[in-house]
Amino acid sequence: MKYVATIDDKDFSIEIVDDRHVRVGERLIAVDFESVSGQPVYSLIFDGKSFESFVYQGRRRLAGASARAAVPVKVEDEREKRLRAAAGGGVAEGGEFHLKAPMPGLVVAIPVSEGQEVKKGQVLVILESMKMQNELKAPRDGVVHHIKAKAGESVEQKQVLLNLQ
Amino acid sequence: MKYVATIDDKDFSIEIVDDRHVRVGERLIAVDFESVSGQPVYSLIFDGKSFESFVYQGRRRLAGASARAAVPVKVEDEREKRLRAAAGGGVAEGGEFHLKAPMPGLVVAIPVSEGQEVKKGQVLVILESMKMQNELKAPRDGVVHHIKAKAGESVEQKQVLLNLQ
Amino acid sequence: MFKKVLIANRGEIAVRIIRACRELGLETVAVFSEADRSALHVRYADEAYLLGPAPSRESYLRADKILDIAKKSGADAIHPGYGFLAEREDFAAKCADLGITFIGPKPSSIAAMGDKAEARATVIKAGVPVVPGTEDVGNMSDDDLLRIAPQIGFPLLIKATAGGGGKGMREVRSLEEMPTLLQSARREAESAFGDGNVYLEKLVEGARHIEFQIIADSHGNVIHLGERECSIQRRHQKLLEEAPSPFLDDELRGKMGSVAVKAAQAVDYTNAGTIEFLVDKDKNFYFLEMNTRLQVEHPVTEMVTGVDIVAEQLRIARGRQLSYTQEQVKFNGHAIECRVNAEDPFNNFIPSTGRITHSLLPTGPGVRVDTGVYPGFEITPYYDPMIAKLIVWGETRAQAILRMRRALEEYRIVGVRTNIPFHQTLMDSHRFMGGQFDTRFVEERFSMDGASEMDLTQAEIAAILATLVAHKETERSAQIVRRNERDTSNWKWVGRWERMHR
Amino acid sequence: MFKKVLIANRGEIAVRIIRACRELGLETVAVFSEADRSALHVRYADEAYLLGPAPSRESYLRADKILDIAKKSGADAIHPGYGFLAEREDFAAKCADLGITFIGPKPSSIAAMGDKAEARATVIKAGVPVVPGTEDVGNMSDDDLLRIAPQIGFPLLIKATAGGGGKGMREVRSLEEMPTLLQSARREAESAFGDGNVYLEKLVEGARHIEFQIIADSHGNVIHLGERECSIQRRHQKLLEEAPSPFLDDELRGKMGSVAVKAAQAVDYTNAGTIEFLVDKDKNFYFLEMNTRLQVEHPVTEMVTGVDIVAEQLRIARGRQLSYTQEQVKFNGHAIECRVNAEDPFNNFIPSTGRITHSLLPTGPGVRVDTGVYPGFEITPYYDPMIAKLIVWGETRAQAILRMRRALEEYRIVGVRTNIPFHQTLMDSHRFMGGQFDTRFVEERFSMDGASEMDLTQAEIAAILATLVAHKETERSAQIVRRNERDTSNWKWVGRWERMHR
Repeated sequence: MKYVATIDDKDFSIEIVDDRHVRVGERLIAVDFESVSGQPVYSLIFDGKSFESFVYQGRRRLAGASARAAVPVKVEDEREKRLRAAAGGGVAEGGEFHLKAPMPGLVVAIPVSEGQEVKKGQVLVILESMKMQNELKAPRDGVVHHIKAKAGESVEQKQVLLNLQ
Repeated sequence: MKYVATIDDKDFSIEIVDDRHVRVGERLIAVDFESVSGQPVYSLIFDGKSFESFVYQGRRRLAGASARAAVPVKVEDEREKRLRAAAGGGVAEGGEFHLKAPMPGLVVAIPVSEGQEVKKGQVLVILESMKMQNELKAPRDGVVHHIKAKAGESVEQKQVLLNLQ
Repeated sequence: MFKKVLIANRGEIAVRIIRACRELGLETVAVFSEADRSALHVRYADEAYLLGPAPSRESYLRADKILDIAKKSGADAIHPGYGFLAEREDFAAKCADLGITFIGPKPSSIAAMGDKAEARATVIKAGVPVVPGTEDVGNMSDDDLLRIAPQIGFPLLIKATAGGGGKGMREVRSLEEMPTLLQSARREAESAFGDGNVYLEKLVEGARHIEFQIIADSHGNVIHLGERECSIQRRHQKLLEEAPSPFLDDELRGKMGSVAVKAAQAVDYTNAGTIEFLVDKDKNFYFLEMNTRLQVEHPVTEMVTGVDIVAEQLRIARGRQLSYTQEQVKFNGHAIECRVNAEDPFNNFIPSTGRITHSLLPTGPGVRVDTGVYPGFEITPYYDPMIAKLIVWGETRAQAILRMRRALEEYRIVGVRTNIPFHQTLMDSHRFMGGQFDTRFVEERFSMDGASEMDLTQAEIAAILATLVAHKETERSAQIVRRNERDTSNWKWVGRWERMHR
Repeated sequence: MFKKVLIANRGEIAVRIIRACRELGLETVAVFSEADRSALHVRYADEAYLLGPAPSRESYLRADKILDIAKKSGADAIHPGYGFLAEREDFAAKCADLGITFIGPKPSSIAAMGDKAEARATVIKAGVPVVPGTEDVGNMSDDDLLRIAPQIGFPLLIKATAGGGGKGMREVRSLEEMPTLLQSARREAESAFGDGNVYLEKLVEGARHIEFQIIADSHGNVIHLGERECSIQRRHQKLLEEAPSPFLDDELRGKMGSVAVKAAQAVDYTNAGTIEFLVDKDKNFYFLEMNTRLQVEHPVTEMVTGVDIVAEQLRIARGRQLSYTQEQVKFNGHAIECRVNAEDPFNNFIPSTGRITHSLLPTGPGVRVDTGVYPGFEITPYYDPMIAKLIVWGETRAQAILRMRRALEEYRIVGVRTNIPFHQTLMDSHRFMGGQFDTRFVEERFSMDGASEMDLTQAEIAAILATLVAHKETERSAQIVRRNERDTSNWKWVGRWERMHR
């Protein structure tokens, strides 16, 4: 299985050969890789060096955490990466945006209304979580299309709060 | 479901009525009982008091551990208890005993041979585990019938080491 | 003399108080919300009672229910911890009415220090220096404030009279922007405290936040346990505290300490409390406010003095004399506390929730962890994101920093994101190591950008490791991740950090 | 000056050493057996190399492989920890040959103290009092020993010349039983050390085991860090240690300390070491042996002196002078260590193996846990049953005991049985609280029988809880437990506790 791992815009082509070997570019490398205590924590011994890693909640962004620091790494299989590249590198500029709650919380206020024109940086929703108020701002100019939540409502993570056209 | 719990030879008849109620003797008692973090650890709030308990490796001897101390408790369902009582309180005196390894380990020596008569308290097997040598002694007089392990052999927990008739 | 203590709090501080009670042979009563049935304070307490649904206003803020539980369980004392009901004079007064010992100061002391304007006036009378600002405060109108502002000089701060910490606080750089900021500060104060009154204070630039721990008994003895350096903050929230402050010498410590004692005496204070000061770069110091309760960061003081502050609180509340005189308090070595918050330092510190699936606590020499969470516990969005305090002691500040680095490396919390990488980056910062920072340091001179910088070999290893994990996870779940899942990250996030100031 | 340290050990002590190295900026190399791939020392070290199969003789005792790994990894120093290769002069000598710094004393010092008879002779020359016994030892025959025995007087001890701790040790009450005991002692010594030589020593009755921590640099400076009380033992295995000893006063401490320093100087000692003494009820003290390595119980000394002994070992090995003079060593408060072993105190302390399914570490003020295990880790039968050390500090001994009680209550280890209930019972023992005990206390005057005694209400609650658990487990597993499963418990178990004496 071939993957592309990306760190800070640097791509690494990595092939999983078998349980004990990976190929990075042209080089075949021996690795000792095991899950720790059956949990989503992994230990890698590579060329004698001991590293540990874990996954954040099934999201695609992984932290390859050595003993020293956490590093965000994006991993995609090659096919996936090609598909995404063909689609133009993500969501198109003029498309519809779905503002999702990045965490569970309480909607404190939605200081915009449907049909309203908004500027980039304008506050669309104020969401309270862990006793902190977080302002969700518009990433570009647009028109508020459909508000799907209301003040006082508790929302789940990833729940769509409103659409922007 | 009715159970008999035994602590130091004292029996308690306890009926599980539903998730929130048990009956002890005649009294119906409200309990708040939950497993902690999906592991074999249980929390009981009973009359405001907070207790915790856990099970040892699927064995029948349970530790009802309050915050203060661990207490061995034996729990049997009523039917089981009646059956055992009818059978005369366990293994009969004259029957065959299976000496099992109470833990994984290395057999250091078996200072008896098949057909040998042994006295109560005589060492049958020396088992090394965790750098300690443990002597397994005969619980009564008898004859060594069948030796199923040999010195130098690694044995699993509960593996039968020898029989005594 | 009380025998059974109800702890009107949750999380690490509830656990901390239970520990002190147990070591003194006092029985403990926990209270909990529906979200906290499996919380550590419930597991550790002798007794535990349900308060209500998860939101604080339906559980930990329900003074009436808490007092009912105290009566029902026979608890004859209540420790409020910090936050929630800790600085509510009405709650302290109700306890007294019911014959329950409130483990804290008298209601009148809470009241005197709770109104920031009154507190200023009181300590000024006692000869304690305060930040220049609107001295004569009552219900000043916007017109009054706009008129006085130029006399104080810009930059200045609008602060809520009833407030603590960041709530209702606004920084004003010019007269022009002041009307808008006044309006939003009043609105925020009104919604947070039911009191829209505000006052003005000169903004001390390049200031350090240094506070003194006070303990006072009911026999008139008041001493201080030295200072804590709390300048490492982000949006008025403390992130790291240390004792002693690398900025103070013995002379200034003595001077500020005796002023702190004076401030406490001015409100006839008993039990543990904290006097917060701003110290400018010329070592002028100004009274900021008094926190009339146990402080989050009390452990750094415990580590350098050997005094168990919570045990001392309990003894004081039982009518005992202080266990120490000022002369008996000796400072030994250096302590640092990192607040471990469930938030993502690589993504603008947004809060993170979820179940902790794996955790390893750093331990060993000189390391202490105060926490209320454990593997299997679920971090909910209802409460403060602080899930642990990591405290280390070293013979010197340098040794404490090295030990903190080691402890941060060891600490594993999997399942929620934490600000541990922030603290790691901070420990590597030359300015922090040199003790060269003020309260603006984190926001203005500190960046996480370099935190994940690595050479190509390191990056390659990280890539291999992450790929192996991804491969294993894919094999395990056999579940295709939707490609659009990341689109929220295209949104720009600004977090307004406005939890209780500690 | 070395930069990379190989730790030739496993478990909590390997983790402890890695911590010290990291705090000093030294790189670390772990070695591990096949059973320890996921062990904490492997997870925490910078590098990790496989040694071989699980049994110690195929892994942690393979000096050759360890030295190969040192060369391969570029490690220029080796810390042996305790046990395994720690007191093998040949290993220390080989390190020197290869230009690798052995973090410990010179091979000649290990040899001089390793042969117990030679050690006695050496320290006697230096004027150190020893227990009366066979002074002139070489290869004494049984006949010689039987002849001398009555002169020494009964009861006496047969001890292995090459031995440490319990191995090859027999207590003799009369001349009649001596021939049989000599034979079994020689056999045991032969199999353990490859040397069947034994000698005799008077059995000091009612004795306390008190040891002094020594540190010595290569510049001729030798100091002691005070004593540790180690009389709480079971079958010659220490179970609990404390500092200071409740039995010593300052005068005796000073006297014994300077004798300990003299004993270390007699073998030209460097690095950390421990002089073990027996102290009789009249406060006469006798040299017992010297442990030429780091001791399991070193943390109690660290807690009361503030000295990081492992860091000091590393500094000494790098050729530095001691960081302290004797006068700079100050004793503060009281520390207790409980050894947490995987064994069943309710079932004659038989070892317990299995996977740790749930664990909560006690934390908070004054508590330190040194451990090599974590939830998910499997306790195998291959190594020592000690899985953690729980250490507490208090201002006084009474406070330390109360804190230890609290910490023991908090400590949860599910999946294997531990001796925590033993320690809890001990903490409640009046004799222990009063400091009234000798090395026979646990075996002769202490019982677990009362440990689970409870009134009817408590028993009823325990019964309800256990029944609810049994019901839940039955529902969950839907698995019928065979009725005969318990029959091994009808067998009588006697454990001979003969791991390394520490």
